[in-house]
Amino acid sequence: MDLTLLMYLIPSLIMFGCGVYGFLTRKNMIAIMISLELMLNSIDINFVVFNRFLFPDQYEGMFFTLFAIAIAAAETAVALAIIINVFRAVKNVDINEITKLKF
Amino acid sequence: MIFDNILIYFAIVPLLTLGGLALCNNKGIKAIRAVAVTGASVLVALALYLVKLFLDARGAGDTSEMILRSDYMWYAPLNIKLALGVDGVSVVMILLSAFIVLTGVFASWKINPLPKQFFLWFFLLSTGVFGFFISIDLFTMFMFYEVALIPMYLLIGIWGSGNKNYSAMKLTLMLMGGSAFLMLALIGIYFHSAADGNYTMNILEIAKNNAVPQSWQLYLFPMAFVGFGVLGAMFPFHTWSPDGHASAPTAVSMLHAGVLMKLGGYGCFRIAIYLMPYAANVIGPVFLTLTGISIVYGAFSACVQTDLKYINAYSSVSHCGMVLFAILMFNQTAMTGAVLQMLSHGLMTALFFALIGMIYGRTHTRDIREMGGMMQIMPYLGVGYVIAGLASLGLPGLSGFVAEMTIFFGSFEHPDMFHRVFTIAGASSIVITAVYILRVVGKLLFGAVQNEHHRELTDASWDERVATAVLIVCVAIIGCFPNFFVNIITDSFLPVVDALKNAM
Amino acid sequence: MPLSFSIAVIAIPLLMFLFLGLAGVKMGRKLTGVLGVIAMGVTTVIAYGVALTYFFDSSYIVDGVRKAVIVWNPDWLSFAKDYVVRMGIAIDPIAAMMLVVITTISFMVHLYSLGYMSDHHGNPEKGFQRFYADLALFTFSMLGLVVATNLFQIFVFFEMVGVSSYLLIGFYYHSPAAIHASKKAFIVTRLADLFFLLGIMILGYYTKSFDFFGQNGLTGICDSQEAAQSAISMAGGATFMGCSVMAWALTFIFIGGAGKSAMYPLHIWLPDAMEGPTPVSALIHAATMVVAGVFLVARLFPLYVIEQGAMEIICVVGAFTAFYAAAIACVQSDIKRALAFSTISQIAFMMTSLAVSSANGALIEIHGGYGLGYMASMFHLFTHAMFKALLFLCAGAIIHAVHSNENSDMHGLHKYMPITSIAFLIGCLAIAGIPPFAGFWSKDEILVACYEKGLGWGLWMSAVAGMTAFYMFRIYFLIFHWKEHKVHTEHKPADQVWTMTLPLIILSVVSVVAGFVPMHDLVTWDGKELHTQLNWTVAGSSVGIACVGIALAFVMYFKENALPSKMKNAFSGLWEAAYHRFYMDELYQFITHKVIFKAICVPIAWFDRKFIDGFMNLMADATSQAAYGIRRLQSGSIQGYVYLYLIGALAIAVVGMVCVLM
Amino acid sequence: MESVGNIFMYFIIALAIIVFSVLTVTTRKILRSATYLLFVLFATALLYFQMDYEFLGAVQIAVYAGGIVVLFVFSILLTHRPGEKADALSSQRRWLGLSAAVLGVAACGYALLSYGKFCTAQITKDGALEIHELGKLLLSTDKFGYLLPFEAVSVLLLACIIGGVVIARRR
Amino acid sequence: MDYSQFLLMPQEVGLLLVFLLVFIYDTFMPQRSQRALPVFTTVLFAIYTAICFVPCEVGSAFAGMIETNQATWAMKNILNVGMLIVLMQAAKWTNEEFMRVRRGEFYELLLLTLFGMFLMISARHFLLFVIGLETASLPIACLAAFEKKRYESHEAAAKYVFTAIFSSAIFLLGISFVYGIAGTLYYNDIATMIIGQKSTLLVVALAFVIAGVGFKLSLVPFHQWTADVYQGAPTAVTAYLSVISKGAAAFSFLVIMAQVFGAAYSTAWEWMLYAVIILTITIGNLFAMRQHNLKRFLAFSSISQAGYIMLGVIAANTLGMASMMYYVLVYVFSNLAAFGVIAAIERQTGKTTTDDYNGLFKTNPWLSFTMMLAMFSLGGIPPFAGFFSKFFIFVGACKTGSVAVYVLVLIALVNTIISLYYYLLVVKAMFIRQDDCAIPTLKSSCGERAAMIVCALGIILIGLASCIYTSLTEYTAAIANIFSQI
Repeated sequence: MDLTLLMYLIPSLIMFGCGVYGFLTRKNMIAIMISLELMLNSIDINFVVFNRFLFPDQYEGMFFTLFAIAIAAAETAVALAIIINVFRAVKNVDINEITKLKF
Repeated sequence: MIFDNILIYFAIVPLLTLGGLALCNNKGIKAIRAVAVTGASVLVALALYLVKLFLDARGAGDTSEMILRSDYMWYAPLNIKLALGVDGVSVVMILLSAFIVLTGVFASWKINPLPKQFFLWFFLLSTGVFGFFISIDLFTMFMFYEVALIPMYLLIGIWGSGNKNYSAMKLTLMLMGGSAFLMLALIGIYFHSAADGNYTMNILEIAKNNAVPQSWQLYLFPMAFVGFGVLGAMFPFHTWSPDGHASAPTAVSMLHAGVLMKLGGYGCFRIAIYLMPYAANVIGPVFLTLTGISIVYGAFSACVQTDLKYINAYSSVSHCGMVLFAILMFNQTAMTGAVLQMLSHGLMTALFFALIGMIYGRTHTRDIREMGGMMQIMPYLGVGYVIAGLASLGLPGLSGFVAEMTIFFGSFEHPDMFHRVFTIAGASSIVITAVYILRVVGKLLFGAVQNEHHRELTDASWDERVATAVLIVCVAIIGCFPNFFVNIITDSFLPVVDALKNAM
Repeated sequence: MPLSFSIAVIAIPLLMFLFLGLAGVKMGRKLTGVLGVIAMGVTTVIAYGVALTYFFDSSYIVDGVRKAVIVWNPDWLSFAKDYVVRMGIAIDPIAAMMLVVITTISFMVHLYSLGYMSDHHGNPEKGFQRFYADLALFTFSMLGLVVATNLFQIFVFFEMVGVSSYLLIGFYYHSPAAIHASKKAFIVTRLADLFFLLGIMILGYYTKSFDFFGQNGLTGICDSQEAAQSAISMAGGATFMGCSVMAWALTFIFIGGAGKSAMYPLHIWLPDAMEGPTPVSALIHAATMVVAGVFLVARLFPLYVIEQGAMEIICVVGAFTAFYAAAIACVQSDIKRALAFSTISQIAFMMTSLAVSSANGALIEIHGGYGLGYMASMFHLFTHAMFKALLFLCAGAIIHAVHSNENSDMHGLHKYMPITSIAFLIGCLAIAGIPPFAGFWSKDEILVACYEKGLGWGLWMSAVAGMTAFYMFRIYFLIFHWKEHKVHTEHKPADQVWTMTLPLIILSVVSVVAGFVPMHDLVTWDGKELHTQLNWTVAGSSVGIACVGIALAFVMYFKENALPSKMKNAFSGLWEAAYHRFYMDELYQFITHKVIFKAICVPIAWFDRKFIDGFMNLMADATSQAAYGIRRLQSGSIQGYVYLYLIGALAIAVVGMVCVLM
Repeated sequence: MESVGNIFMYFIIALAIIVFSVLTVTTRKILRSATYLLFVLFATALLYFQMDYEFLGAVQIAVYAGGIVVLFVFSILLTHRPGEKADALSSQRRWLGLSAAVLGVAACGYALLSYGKFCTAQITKDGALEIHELGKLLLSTDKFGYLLPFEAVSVLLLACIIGGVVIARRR
Repeated sequence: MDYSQFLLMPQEVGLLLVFLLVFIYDTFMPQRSQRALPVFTTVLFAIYTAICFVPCEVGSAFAGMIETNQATWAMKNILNVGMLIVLMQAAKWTNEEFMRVRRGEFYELLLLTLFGMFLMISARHFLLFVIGLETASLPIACLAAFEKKRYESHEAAAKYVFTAIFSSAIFLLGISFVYGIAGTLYYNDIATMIIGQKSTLLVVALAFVIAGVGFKLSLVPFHQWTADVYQGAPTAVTAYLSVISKGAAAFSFLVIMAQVFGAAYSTAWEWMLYAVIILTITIGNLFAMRQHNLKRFLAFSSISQAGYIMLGVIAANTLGMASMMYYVLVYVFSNLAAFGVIAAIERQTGKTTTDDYNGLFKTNPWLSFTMMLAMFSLGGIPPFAGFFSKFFIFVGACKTGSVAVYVLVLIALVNTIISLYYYLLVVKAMFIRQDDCAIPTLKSSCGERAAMIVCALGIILIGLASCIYTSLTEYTAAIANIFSQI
């Protein structure tokens, strides 16, 4: 049995799908953030496996992942800071609480 | 140097007036009036001088299509130029505009509140109008066209009466809707203006290149025609006109019906027909039908209105329909008639609106059912109204007659039975016009005084007399000496008619 | 007097109009009136001078033909390089004759109005200056019409006289009846003018010329029979619905004339026009403007002669109108209306006369051309103008005296107003065709012409002539006899002031002698002299019929008796119908109000507001509704946003895939 | 032909990723969710190791597991009472989420599957990158050198630090 | 190792210098001189902006990872000008009491986001682009949350940050697919690799790239954060977000679509963008019609404006590119004029709804006048600059010559009528409606006033002075090669 590229892409894709599902269904903002992490992570996997399987001569995918991890960290930090901030304001992290601005 | 051409001053003088007004104190009504009258008078003088220049040039054997031509590159990447030039039609339209602006200033002598702002917008509008007539570059024409449209919103909105918010919005949106189509048409023309890729916005060059493909013409022509037709109150895009006119202040109604609606007719032949003669030949009958309907329909609608301004607005629909109708006949005589009709309608409607404004200013009603016997109370205005009415129904000696006759006789020259039938239908409007004009005159001016309070009202003041007298004299001059104007106008249509013939 | 003086004939009234119109308000009433009368007097003198010069200076006769003279003819409006409308003055026999008629009557009316218009039921008349200005305008327009060098000019002045007529009928603008009448007059004639316009358009389209008389090497359409023939043939035999286009054009032009000349069924405005001041009725609605239609047909006579179809229509319409109006005139109680119907009837005589004059080519040999009817018509036009103006002015004097138009308010006035009575009697005798009064001569020629067309036409018109005598004398007897006048204590009717009486006397004299004007020498269709002699058979019979009519009137109306009411009861249906003018007004009322206004105008206005405008509003509303409808997309929930984001991205991907696959 | 160990490894990693991803988004306790996330991240790191990207795997563990998850845990503890359980999902919400996820995955999956190269590609050559090579590349200005992104990302991190500080500050 | 390559990106470096100076000032200067920080920053930035107008050296650095050319230079200058206006407007606001502790951070974050945008504009490598994108968006979330006392500020920040991260995830997924196809992240290399590609994967990747950048541009359906964030964020931040961020995103979007995916233009993304543009303009307009809060109103208006900007992208030619840059320039002035007025009024009265503006003309003629200019310019009324920009962008789009684009332009034109309607509503409120309790006469700060004057002059003059557009066309003509794949 050969390990083809596809076999790595499928778990990654499922992970992405889970992230999307989580983002759309969770009420807790932190849980949503966690779902986002799943999505970002799955993309990292994509880059890595593409790099490894298809274009092993250069390391662009790998480096991209490297930077993406840094970016993800920064995003998480900012997002969590804002979540805390919102928590201070509304004493809650329920995403349904922050729907005052609409229409 | 751009200032060498006298034409540019038609745009500069209103702008200078704007500047002068801006410097005026808000409260200094005298100064404001002085500046406004000065600006308007200078425009009239310039317009008269332009007529002289034109006649001299033609007299000296200058047979070029446009005189006083000059080009100044503006947007080089798109080959947009500030191209100036006038032919006979533009000259008379400028003359008309100048007179209407002058009388408009007098008609809004006592405008309240915010006289300064009123005149600011008023002159911005004039800038647009004059700019439109002096330029022969599609882009600048369109720009000035829109400059002329938008002040209407504020002029009606702030100084209007009645359901002014609704009317102002409706008017602005409908006219801008028309110009939306127009803009696309212009862009389309631009990108087919030359076969060799040296696109140009200059009307003369486009017409000379004659490179707009026939298939494109068929799309672009209706857009351009409808775009201008909306402003020309073509059925079924005329509904802004009654509401807009009813709500507008006097001078704005005057300027709008008197000049602005003329931009529509002018644009129709100068841009839509001249540049796309093939499509004009093919699609013309469709629009002819619409304009034919406009004529009769407007007249019939006017018969049952009770608001003076509505009557006039519908009458404008009818008369402006005649302008477009004549233009679509594609022969020199009818087109000349169209321009005469523009002149005539411009002056006469301005006169009408001025008088209605003056009457409304006194009675505070425009409902003819609530008024009567005005002739006894304000004979000057009454006589003025009768004269305007007679001009409108085509009394010989006043402008309406010569215009309509030239149109009918010109239209009848068209050998096609379809056009003939429409000519006859259009001609029948002279009877309907008589019906509604006499109905108004009878109800408003004659008969018993309906409201005893009206007996205390005064007749026209001096500024009002100036405004109306100037217009009446103009109407009479055109009516009595039409050939003077015909000679100026008629040769301007040769290129258009030739283009139409060649495209057949 | 050189013919170029005719420019002054036109110019003086115009200047008077402008002067009185602009400055009249500032001037006194006396001054205005006197100025108007003097100006008109001068005009009259010049007009007579011009006419006499034209008629009696032999230099205008070339080869036995009296040539038309174009005095002045500048371009006025160019439709195209070679398609030009001119405005000018041309003198030819009928123009010269009309100058005389118009200026005479107008002068009389100006003079008369000094007295008549000075007060209104005892109060000073408002708008006295306006009245004179309008009179001047009318006189100018009418003169402009008759001296027209081309058809378009006639049309122009047709409109002008229409407007002046409108202004003068509506002179009492506070009276609803007057406003209504003026409006009606204008609109009905306007409708006719529309046809006139169509006629000119068709004619102009083919001939590319409106000129009657040639000038500068061009030929006019009325220069000669050949010129007319070539004009007609310019249509190249084009036909429309089976008739030649020229026949259509001429018929349309006739309809225009019929509108002004109140031919059935366009006559309805004329009786109502009597709401205007009586001098106006005399001038416009009896003597001058109403014959414009006749004048028009006479002017285009060379063309009509060729297009026999149009001529037949005129003939039928004229004959019918003559009878119809006479029948109505027999029962009217309002003297001005009765006179108005009499006018219609008499104009119809002229029309018929014109139309029959081309009846039979065989008669050319006997009477030297088509021209007997033509000449008779013009002759009658001339004499009728005189005596009908006289009758109207008399009626005006009577009305002024008793303040009523109804003959029931008059009766037995002979005792009080002897001069008026005699003048009226002269007028009646003239119109009834009793020799040697003016009407006899002209009417006799008409009847001869009719008999030439056919016995039936002749008998018909003779009968109408008899009716004319009957109804005129009916009016006369009812006003001046019938029974003693009920004297109002405070006000006794009497002959009026000299300004009003003098015109009556002058016109009476004219009515007596006008028949002796050698019209057949002066006014003929081809400018040649026409040799006629009295046809004693016709003359005798027509006088006889007239006498019978007079006798009948005498029996019925001289002394108060029950005969009229018996007759009325015996023929009550007919009487009612005639009294109500055979319900033509009601028919018009129905068409204008119920059909045009209620069934066309109102629905169109409704359609415009609700449908066209409604559609525009609907677009705005729909946009706004759409905006309201989609507001839920912006739910405020982040997850909602993201959901749409994702779906949107996928949808775009689908769009892309579709494009790639295609 | 892959080695059995590799295949075995693959299945463990794939299973862990799938199972824990699902658990992460379905568990109703937030702290567990964070824990499952940690497992997913570890599994991912394992995958990187399997791909011979040891440095990347290390970074994954250090930054994600060591940094981000800790951050999550801190904020969870800050904002939640212990043992707090989320409400059950409404069916509508679940349906929406599921539909979007499935649609998205289906679209991407179809796209990936339809791209022929992916279905067959295998690792053909040794892809390991020496750490000092990596370091050189990271600071290289040549093609496939990453000096500029390296500097740029430092700016990004600085910005996020400033932002995070200013937001999280109490005043 | 040639570090002199950094000199090929002088604007970025200069910006970082400005940032450093501000940072040092903020950190090390004593408390009492802190109040001068706004002035210091503004002046410093003004000097920097002025220096940037000196034409810079053209070329690409770091082996083609970043490129400076006349177009990017011009675009950055446009953004600098906008930034300067924002700084002028915000000066008074940042001296408010609640801003005292984070005044420095405000400026630092603004400058750093601008740096991110510069990276986006100049990047010719997706990694750099992504870093730029993140730098340009994450700090904005923090900025949005600046007004801690206002609840809306928090909600805005939360909404922004979540949607932004989600969007960047989608974008990265797209990039990963691109990488999977092309095996490289350099723009030029990708471009050569995807010639002739007609795979579904590329289309999906394109869709995700459009979504990711479309999020920054607030294209429908990726726009929904816009209104809430604009409304909730402090007005200065909203102003910044609405023009600078959008301008940078638009330019880089055009570069990516043309240079990277040019080969897929007519096969795929022309039509994808086509649909997006129609949706964007229409939905933006429809929503804007119903808004009463002016900031929210401008949010939707800016969405529909973004649709017009995208016409310059779909044109995919140098003329369209120049028109787009010109549009952005005009949009900077117009929108900032509007936000300047809103900010000035909000700062002193806290009022932001249309109804509050009733009768404003009576009490504050100059504010109303500026606002009216802004509205007319946004609505595309001549002789104001907005008319010219609209016209040019339509011309640019129509230059493609395809009938479909003409139809698109027609739809856009019809939409201008709707947009005119709601712009006129604002004008109506100020000029036509009367209100007894209208906003009292206000005194704007020097900075606000200067900003408004600059904006008003810009609105009036930019259209009339043809040299700006002319030089923009020259700049874009110089980089015509990026359209070589179209």
